[in-house]
Amino acid sequence: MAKSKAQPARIDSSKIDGKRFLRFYRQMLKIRLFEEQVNQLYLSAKMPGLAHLYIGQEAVAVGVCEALRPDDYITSTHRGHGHCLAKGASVERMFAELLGKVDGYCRGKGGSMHIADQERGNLGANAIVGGSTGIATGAAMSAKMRGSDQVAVCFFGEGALGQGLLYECMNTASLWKLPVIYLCENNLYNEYTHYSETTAGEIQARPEAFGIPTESIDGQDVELVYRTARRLVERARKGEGPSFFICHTYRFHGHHVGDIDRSYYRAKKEEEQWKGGRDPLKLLAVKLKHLKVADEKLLSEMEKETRREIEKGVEFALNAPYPDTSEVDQHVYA
Amino acid sequence: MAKSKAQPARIDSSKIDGKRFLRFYRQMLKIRLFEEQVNQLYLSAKMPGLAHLYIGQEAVAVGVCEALRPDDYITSTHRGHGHCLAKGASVERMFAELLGKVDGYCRGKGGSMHIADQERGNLGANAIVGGSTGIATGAAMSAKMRGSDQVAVCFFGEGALGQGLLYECMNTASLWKLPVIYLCENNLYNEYTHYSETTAGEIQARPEAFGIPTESIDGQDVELVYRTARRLVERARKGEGPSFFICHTYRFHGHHVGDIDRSYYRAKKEEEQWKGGRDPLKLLAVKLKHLKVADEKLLSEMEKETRREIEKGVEFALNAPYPDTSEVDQHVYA
Amino acid sequence: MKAPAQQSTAVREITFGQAINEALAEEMRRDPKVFILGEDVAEAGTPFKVLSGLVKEFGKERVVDSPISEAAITGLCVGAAMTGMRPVVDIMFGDFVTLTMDQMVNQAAKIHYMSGGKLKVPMVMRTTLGATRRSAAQHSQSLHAWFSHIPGLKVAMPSTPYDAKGLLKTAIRDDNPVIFFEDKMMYQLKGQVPEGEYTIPFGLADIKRAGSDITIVATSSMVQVSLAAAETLEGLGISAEIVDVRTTVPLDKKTLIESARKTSRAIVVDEGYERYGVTAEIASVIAEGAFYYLDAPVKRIAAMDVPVPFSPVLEDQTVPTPQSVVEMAKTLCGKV
Amino acid sequence: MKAPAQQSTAVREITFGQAINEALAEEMRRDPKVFILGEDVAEAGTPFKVLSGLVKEFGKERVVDSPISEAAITGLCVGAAMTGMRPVVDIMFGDFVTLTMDQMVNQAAKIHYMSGGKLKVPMVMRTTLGATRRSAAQHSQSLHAWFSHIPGLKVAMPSTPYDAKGLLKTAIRDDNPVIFFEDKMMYQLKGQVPEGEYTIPFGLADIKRAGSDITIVATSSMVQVSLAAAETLEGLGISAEIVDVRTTVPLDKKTLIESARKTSRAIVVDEGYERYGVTAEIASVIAEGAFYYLDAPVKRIAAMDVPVPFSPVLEDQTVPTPQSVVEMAKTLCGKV
Ligand SMILES: Cc1ncc(C[n+]2csc(CCOP(=O)(O)OP(=O)(O)O)c2C)c(N)n1
Ligand SMILES: Cc1ncc(C[n+]2csc(CCOP(=O)(O)OP(=O)(O)O)c2C)c(N)n1
Ligand SMILES: [Mg+2]
Ligand SMILES: [Mg+2]
Repeated sequence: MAKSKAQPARIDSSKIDGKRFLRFYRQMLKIRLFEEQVNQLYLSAKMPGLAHLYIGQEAVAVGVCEALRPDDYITSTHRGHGHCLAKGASVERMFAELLGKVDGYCRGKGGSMHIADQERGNLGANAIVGGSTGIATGAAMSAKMRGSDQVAVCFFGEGALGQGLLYECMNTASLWKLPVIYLCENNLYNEYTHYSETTAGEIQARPEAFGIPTESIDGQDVELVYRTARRLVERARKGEGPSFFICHTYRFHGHHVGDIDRSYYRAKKEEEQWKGGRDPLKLLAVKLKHLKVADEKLLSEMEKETRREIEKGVEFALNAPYPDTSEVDQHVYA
Repeated sequence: MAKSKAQPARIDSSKIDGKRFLRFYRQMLKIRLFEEQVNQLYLSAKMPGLAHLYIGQEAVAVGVCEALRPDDYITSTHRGHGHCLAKGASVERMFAELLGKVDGYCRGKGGSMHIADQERGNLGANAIVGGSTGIATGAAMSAKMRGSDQVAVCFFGEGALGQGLLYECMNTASLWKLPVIYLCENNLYNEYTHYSETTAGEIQARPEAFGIPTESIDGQDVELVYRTARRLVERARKGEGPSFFICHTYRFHGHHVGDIDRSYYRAKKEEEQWKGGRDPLKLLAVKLKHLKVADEKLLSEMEKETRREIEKGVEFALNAPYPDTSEVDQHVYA
Repeated sequence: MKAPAQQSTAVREITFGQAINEALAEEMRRDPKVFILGEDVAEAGTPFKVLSGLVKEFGKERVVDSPISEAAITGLCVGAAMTGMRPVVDIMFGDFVTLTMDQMVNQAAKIHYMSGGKLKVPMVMRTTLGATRRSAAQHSQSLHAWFSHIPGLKVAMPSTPYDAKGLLKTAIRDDNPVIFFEDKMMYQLKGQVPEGEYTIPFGLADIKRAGSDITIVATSSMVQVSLAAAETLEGLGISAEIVDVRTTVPLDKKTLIESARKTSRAIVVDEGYERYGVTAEIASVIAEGAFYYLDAPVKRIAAMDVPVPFSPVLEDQTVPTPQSVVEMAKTLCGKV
Repeated sequence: MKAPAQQSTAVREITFGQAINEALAEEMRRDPKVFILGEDVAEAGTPFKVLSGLVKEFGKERVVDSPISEAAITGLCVGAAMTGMRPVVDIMFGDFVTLTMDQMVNQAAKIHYMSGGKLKVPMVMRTTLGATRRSAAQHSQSLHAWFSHIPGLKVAMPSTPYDAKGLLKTAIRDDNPVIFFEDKMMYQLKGQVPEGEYTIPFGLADIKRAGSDITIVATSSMVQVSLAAAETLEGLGISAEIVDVRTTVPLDKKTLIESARKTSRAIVVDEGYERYGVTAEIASVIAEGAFYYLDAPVKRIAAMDVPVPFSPVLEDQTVPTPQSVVEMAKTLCGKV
């Protein structure tokens, strides 16, 4: 069992080619701009309800999903747009879902917290904290039973460490060597409470107690996330069982779009420090230039393109029709 | 944090006086004979329903409860008669409860799996595996809030390690330094399944991951159980927080009184080995004689006395009246 | 009794428990995607011995012993069902469904709808109900009303070995989450069951006995209680029609209402707690649908609204009995 | 409106949320045993801001922020209640009660009975219900029917700021586990509330508006919906009596039945799912109790039996509205 308590992930010297790095950037940028647009939709009162922005955490979703095959499974959370896009979802259909339109991934029935995209192995976001740990573990069990070599990644925030279901699932996954990766994005906060007030002991000791190898790394470094994910995915695919993967990260915005006054639970200065020196997108841009994979011009072209994609997506969604009212009692039963 | 992974418990050289040893013996004997009588009641079809016998595990309940004050709390399980007696319950009222009589601890409403004895701090047995972990932790929280220095002991079998609630509770107890001791009696079986088939990793690593100091000892040695319990109780009483206490033990009988053919899940030979060399009562008798606290004569006198107490108890219960049928809808609401 | 969808010829007398076992075995043979997950389901064949022998035929990979983790095993089945399997999760006592409600209700029941019809969850939860086993308050409940309340779930409640086999096979083939309630006191009940393949469609009530004076609608073992009552009533000159709903969801309102319209009197019998229970829904469906035909209010007989007591003298009072059904029917028919 | 048990003089207009806050503050001042446990209840004062300021007055020892562990915090409150405290557990969205069912139903509800009356569990679970907040299927449910089904639990469903304060104070003083449902869409609703001490007894329905043509029995915010409907109906010459049950357990059957006997027509309105929901029990109580007085079947209006959809055009269809109540009342009164 490969324990790695708090040590940096093992260095993986295999080369990552330039194209892959550019993909990282494009995908992370897409999430960033998508989420900024979501915030705009909220501020302009065009979006029903609320949404939980993924801005600041982009390297996690992208680093992990780039290490997956299209037919691998993921499950996601209330803060799920990033995972969904990283697994390959279309911007148009996502915006349409957020606006409750029939062209959305769920025909407008799911909304921000329930986007599922079966063709790309996305088994759905989940508005119950920890609620998808059973689903991801079950998908892994199913993959094993069917003899496919699919892997399941279960994304959750550190708040889900409070849910007993996670421990029940880790126990079974470890016993039965299921190909599941528990991916804990520790962004420091459970809603409006610092995780240190809700989390006793050491996080990584928890999965390790169930015999599950655990990695704990900087989640702002997409390359490190990707390399680590690749190793864990490989492991799972080979039938060596589950792993637990902690990415240390930060959400730059509020818990949800309406969470504007945050000073009572976290300092402005802390936010500025993360946004300044720990922005995964900026860090990657520096690296791309350093590696000479991209120059300023290429980056700004990518940004322009992505912005167009996002604008086109919103446009599409704004113009899309609502579901017919007769759909209300369709899809209750299959 | 005092970790003690798999090491023998710290040696406690403080003297235990002879009287205390004799009490251990008397209490353990009482449980043994009580349970044998319960089996008889079942075999002679005098007891409604089933019961889960504690025979073989007596040193755990007695060692722990002897380290408690009368106002300290315990919660118990489906295999709860031993805990209840060790905490001071009367044989008469227990038998009466098992027979569904009005003089029972619960007026016949609870039965074997729900005996509670408020005056002695027994908050009740529980027929939901792991179901009382919240109650015990809450009692500890209450003690802390009320500024009493009471301690709560939560008894459960190793099967309860499968219940997520336990992990949620350990997390809060550790965070808030609650005076609760999680007492895991590992008797090797969850019903008809060996615990190694249901339990991944190392048991003691689980509480330790939540920052909870853990002891793991031979549960057949009542002195060792007592000494360890005293230390953990002391710790809790002083406000130093929760602990986890694993006692390795064995149930000599079936999962319940009707579980006669056990060969498909455990070997006769294993049973014989435990009954022969690891019977807590026999082990204590040897020690008593070795320490010259008792001789054969005293032991057999104690046995005779205890037998009388048990017989008197059954007699009482058999003659006791059933509750009046009008009680059926009383006590639904306080 | 209505003819089953598909009939086979050889009929033997087997127990309710054997019928369940047979349905599972047949479905597991037919479809390699079907598997069983639960506590002590393999060698032990559950504490009720209902699954005896299955592990021998299908192996430990398809009859899987689990840790004591009701929430997780339910969740695992949801995930497995979403990804191509057809799991049957075994929840030993119906009282333990309390631990699975989030997975069943917030997940399994809603996934098809929330995904706009793309994902589906073809799973079965088998669990038990029923009191008088002297098992006290945490091992005797009948909590089917909760599941019946939740859109997206289906709920089956067989009353005979024949129905048990046919309904369970339908449950396993259904593309939705189905909760299948077995009265633990019925496992030894014997009845005629065809050897081979047949299924019973959901949403079809079954008139277990025709009658003209009063309609008695019942679920699960309360159908047996009502049939016993009907015998007695016949001796008193009251002809009772016994309608078995078989599935509370979907509910065959038409058959219930027609029967009540015909007899002009109705009693609903169920072993869940009475208050806000299954009898309330069925009684109000009948009261509305047969309003202009009823000669008396629809009456409900259910478990007493108390936690199930241990003491036999108390417990026996809490459940409907043939006698209580007879008394109520006599009153309604003006024969007191 | 019936006079409250104890009346104080100064009356102001405050919101439903403020009334809840005030009740908690008054009870915490009165009784040091009362404390609050929940997620983000302290500085954040919950996402609905209902508890704002309480931590300032009572400190973090009595307004306790917890991990995201609904089962554990409920269990802790059960244990604390059994040992001398009077906890109030905060379950943010009513959908999350799925995680607490074992602790509430197998433990809290049964402990008093199982112990033969010796132990008791004086705790309150405050949680929310109600849709149309565009929060989709896992944040919009109204699951009060489940708790109402379980003997040993009481269930309060206030419909106004005045009732919220008075009923919550009663809940906290009750020696039993009480589930207190607050419609999250009502937190901003304003109403007259006395400044000081008063309580409202459980099990007493309140006639929120007297009428003679039809009885409309409602719960929680559906009382407001029904009052709005009554305004419209008045314009149509239909005089509706609005009966607020206030507590589904205990249920004031007498008041409901009397009203229905008087008007001879009844509608029951509730925001839970319709099937096997609260409207079924109340309708069948009325159908039975007023059988010989009713001119039409008792009708039910509840949430549509679908998981709550996100899209506003769909969601708005799933809940009862003043318009749907008006239409039903017109039909029943023969004014279509
Ligand atoms: C079971 C459950 N309890 C409470 C909530 C309310 N809630 C939504 S998000 C959240 C905090 C989650 O924190 P974390 O898991 O760290 O995810 P993050 O928001 O930081 O991405 C809470 C308490 C919920 N959705 N589900
Ligand atoms: C939540 C729950 N699931 C299942 C059961 C059925 N059951 C009763 S005892 C038991 C095994 C318990 O094993 P363990 O905790 O080791 O206690 P032991 O019987 O060995 O004392 C099981 C599965 C139950 N009572 N509660
Ligand atoms: Mg977080
Ligand atoms: Mg055990």
